[in-house]
Amino acid sequence: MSTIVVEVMPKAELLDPAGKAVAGALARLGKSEFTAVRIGKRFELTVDGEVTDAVLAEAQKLADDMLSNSVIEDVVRVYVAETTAAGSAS
Amino acid sequence: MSTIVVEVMPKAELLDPAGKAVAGALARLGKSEFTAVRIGKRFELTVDGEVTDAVLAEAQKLADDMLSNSVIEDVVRVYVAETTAAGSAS
Amino acid sequence: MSDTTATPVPAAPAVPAASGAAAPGTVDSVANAAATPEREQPYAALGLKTEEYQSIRELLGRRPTSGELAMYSVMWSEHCSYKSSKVWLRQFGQKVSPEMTKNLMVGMGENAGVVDVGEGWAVTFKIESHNHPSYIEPFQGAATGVGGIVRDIISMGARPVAVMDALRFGAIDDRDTARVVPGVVSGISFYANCLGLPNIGGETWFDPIYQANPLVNALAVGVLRHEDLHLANARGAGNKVVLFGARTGGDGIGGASILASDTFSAGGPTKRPAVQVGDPFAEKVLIECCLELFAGDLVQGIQDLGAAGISCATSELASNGDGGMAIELDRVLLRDPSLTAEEILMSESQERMMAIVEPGKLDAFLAVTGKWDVETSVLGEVTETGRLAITWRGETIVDVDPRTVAVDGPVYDRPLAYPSWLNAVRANSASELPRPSEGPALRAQLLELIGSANLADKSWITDQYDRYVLGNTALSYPDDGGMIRVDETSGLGVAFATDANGRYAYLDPYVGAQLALAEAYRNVAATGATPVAVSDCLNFGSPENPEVMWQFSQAVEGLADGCLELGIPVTGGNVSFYNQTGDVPIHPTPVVAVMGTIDDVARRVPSGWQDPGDNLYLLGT
Amino acid sequence: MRIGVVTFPGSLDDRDAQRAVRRAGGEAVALWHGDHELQGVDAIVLPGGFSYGDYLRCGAIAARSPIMAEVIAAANAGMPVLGICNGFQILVEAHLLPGGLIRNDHGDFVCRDQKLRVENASTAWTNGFTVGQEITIPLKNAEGGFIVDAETLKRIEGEGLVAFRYLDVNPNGSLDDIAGLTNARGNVVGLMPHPEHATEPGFGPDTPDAMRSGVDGLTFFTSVLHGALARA
Ligand SMILES: Nc1ncnc2c1ncn2[C@@H]1O[C@H](COP(=O)(O)OP(=O)(O)O)[C@@H](O)[C@H]1O
Repeated sequence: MSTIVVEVMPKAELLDPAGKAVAGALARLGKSEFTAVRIGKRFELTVDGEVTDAVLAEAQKLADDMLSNSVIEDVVRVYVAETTAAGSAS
Repeated sequence: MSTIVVEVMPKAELLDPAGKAVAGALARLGKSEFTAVRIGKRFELTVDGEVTDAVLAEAQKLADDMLSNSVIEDVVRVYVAETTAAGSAS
Repeated sequence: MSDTTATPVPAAPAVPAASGAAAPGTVDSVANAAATPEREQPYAALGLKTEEYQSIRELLGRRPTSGELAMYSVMWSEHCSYKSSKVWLRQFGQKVSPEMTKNLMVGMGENAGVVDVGEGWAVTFKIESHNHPSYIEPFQGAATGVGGIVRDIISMGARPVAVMDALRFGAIDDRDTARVVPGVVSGISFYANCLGLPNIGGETWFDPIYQANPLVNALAVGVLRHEDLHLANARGAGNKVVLFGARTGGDGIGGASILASDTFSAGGPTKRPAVQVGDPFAEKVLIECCLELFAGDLVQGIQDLGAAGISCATSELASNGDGGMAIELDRVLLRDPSLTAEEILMSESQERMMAIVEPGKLDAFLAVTGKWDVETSVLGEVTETGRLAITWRGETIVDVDPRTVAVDGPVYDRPLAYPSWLNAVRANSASELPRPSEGPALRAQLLELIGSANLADKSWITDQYDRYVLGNTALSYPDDGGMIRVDETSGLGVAFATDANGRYAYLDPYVGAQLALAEAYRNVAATGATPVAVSDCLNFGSPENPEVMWQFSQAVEGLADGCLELGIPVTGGNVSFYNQTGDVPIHPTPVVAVMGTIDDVARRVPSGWQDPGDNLYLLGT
Repeated sequence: MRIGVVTFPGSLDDRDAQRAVRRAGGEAVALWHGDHELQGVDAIVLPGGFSYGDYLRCGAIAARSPIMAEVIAAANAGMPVLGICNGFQILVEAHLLPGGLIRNDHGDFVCRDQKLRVENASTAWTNGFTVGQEITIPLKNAEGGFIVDAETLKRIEGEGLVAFRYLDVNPNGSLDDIAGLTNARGNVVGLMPHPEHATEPGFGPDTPDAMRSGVDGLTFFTSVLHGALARA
């Protein structure tokens, strides 16, 4: 069993109200070392067996077509996770 | 300017309804190579200047206390992103 | 038995049964239990008292298997068995006149009461608590509270049409309140809005006594035609026992029994999480699926899975039926293949239902669940044995008389004590307080009143609830009661209000309960509806504290007497004990929900001014 | 005139949309997300709700369901399509309308009687209004914030594709107070507020005249009926 990780973030030039809200909360808590926050998504896709190039390409396509909306989001990265002994992606 | 990435995933033992819904949609679309999907969050925290050990520790604490809900989520990873020329985390 | 997993399911493929954790030979079968009578069992960690464990051994004539112990422990918990409240709740069935019950199609004891409202329509409603989970994880706790009460309504054969929420929180300026309130409100908002159920009212109250023990009581209303009434019973040997809805996972194992029968610190029996995660989408699909099953006359009996999960559904269905039941537990579709048999029996995974289906209708049943992408598995069938028999990995792990699990659990007539502090509290009356008569002092007092959290505008909460969906909401926020149109042609409708005042009940639980009843009754009457029925959620401290038990007995008596006086029956409700922080119980808080009927919602009376020039009258004393 | 209302798993206001169609004098036809069949309808409503639980992104999974292939083809051929709330989100995810709809800027679900200004009265669903008309329509959603890149926003505004704008209160942080959009052809309209909940006196938004008496939403449905008559 393998895991493919897909990372999606809101487009940099667009509003991310959720990120802004967290940044505001941080500022109120006095955590001024963090000047901005953006919140995106992290998908873990489970694949039975090995991840072939074809499956990875399929995941990339999926990331572009369905897991993200290209009008408002960017796919940051698609990669095969190294699985730890516990089987969870790290 | 640097970016710290915080990755949060729903706890493996708990239901992830969003992941389940996406897995269902994939199956209906005939993408049977992906047998399960889990959806978590990916935060990008912007730090002005270098990320010191202290700031990274602060981010780790924040990840545990505020960016995740330890009852239902796990913090997968907290790390400093290598910034590309474009300034976005990769 | 024919093939079981019929639905072409999109999500993860069915987990092969043999991949579970328990290796062959480690199953604690009935034969094994008989052969190893002296094995020590963790009954105390599961919340059973020594005497209770002994009586299980006597009932079975041997030690229970670990699966049986799991079942008895959850079903004999306070939460599921009502063992401390039963002797008092009987009054609700006894203090009634024939007039009061003539429109009751289903009374106390079923998943929810059902009232004939005329024109061939019936309405079912019930209020229930999800207090402890909502403190631990406010969002999911409150959300799954709504989910659970809505499943009670579906299992009567009704379409859910509205919800209400009665909330009590700690001090508004306590830091933890800022965690609990938004979480609870957004949990209720999320789950009910996603189900497409209008929120037609509720209450919000702040008092430090609820600081570490907020009360989250949710009410759901359902509407059905008389002929659609369904009950939770397993009749007819050979009929299939079908589990459908979400897969079974490790959620909330030990949740109900441990959470609802002891304080939080006493960790669960396993490392499994004590919270459940709700999936309102799955529940919405389940609702539509069930309604289509009812419309097709495809289910003979049905039961929702709430606290105590499969333990509860199988034992209650079998107890209410005319025979027994045989189940292969391996057929339960799992989300987590590592679950043990005991955990599967106790799991509180949400959004599941169990139905009894005639074999000839099974294909049609599976076609409907398939249409809605609802995963379905035939677990077994109704038998003539009078026993509930469950196998796992080919061995019998449960063989019990289902009534001993679900009906004939322990009953306690617990000691009562008049509270030692009560006279002092009563003597400390408001009439002793200074009465300002000067302008500035009056002004300050008025400002304090206006600024108090309990009198403040509640629209921050109610604006997060959808009051429009379904298009039948005749009254909701900010009216005194909520009102729903039942029949679009005639305008027939029903109205609801929930009320309670923990401070009154603290001073006098008997009168306090009656005041709550009277207030809800008035609120319903003020909408133009005629009050016809009551549901209640009795939130109290530990029943093992004689003073709390006295409060409880008084409140029940007050409510029962009040209902008899007003001529409306209690159709069902919920008891929530162990609401306390350390040794300090909450104020006794009997939340009373009253339902009324109105023959045409066009005649409803909103609470706002309607037209300029109207006269104002003050009625009453 | 037959107006189809698509039910997805998780649709909530589908029967309400059907009721609104009937109140306007049309025939409501229930369509199922899993079919590839539009049953010869003359117009389509994508109703409100939480299709597929709103998981992934609102409307994202529904936009990929079987019937949407037919809906997209019909829309491109000129059939009137109205997307209400979740239906609007589905239209955006299907790229029939531009931009995206994200979490409300305040983070919460909001239910309110929302005042709107009609900005485009020449679409299939708004021709019964006049430009500048102020109407009140219930709004109820958690993810109604309209966003789009600056260039597209300019185009949307320049081409008059804004159908409705929020008045008095911007309830979700939408750019330019945008509450609803039309495509250039005027047959596809999407908006976050719920016109179907302002079609029956007694069950609609409050008006200055009487509580719950607002019926401004009826005009959406009569517009499409009259438009069809005019074309016939
Ligand atoms: N938690 C809640 N959920 C739904 N409605 C609520 C809630 N809290 C208050 N309300 C509604 O707000 C309105 C005002 O409530 P409240 O302040 O208790 O006024 P009153 O004391 O006049 O009943 C009522 O319509 C009530 O149903």
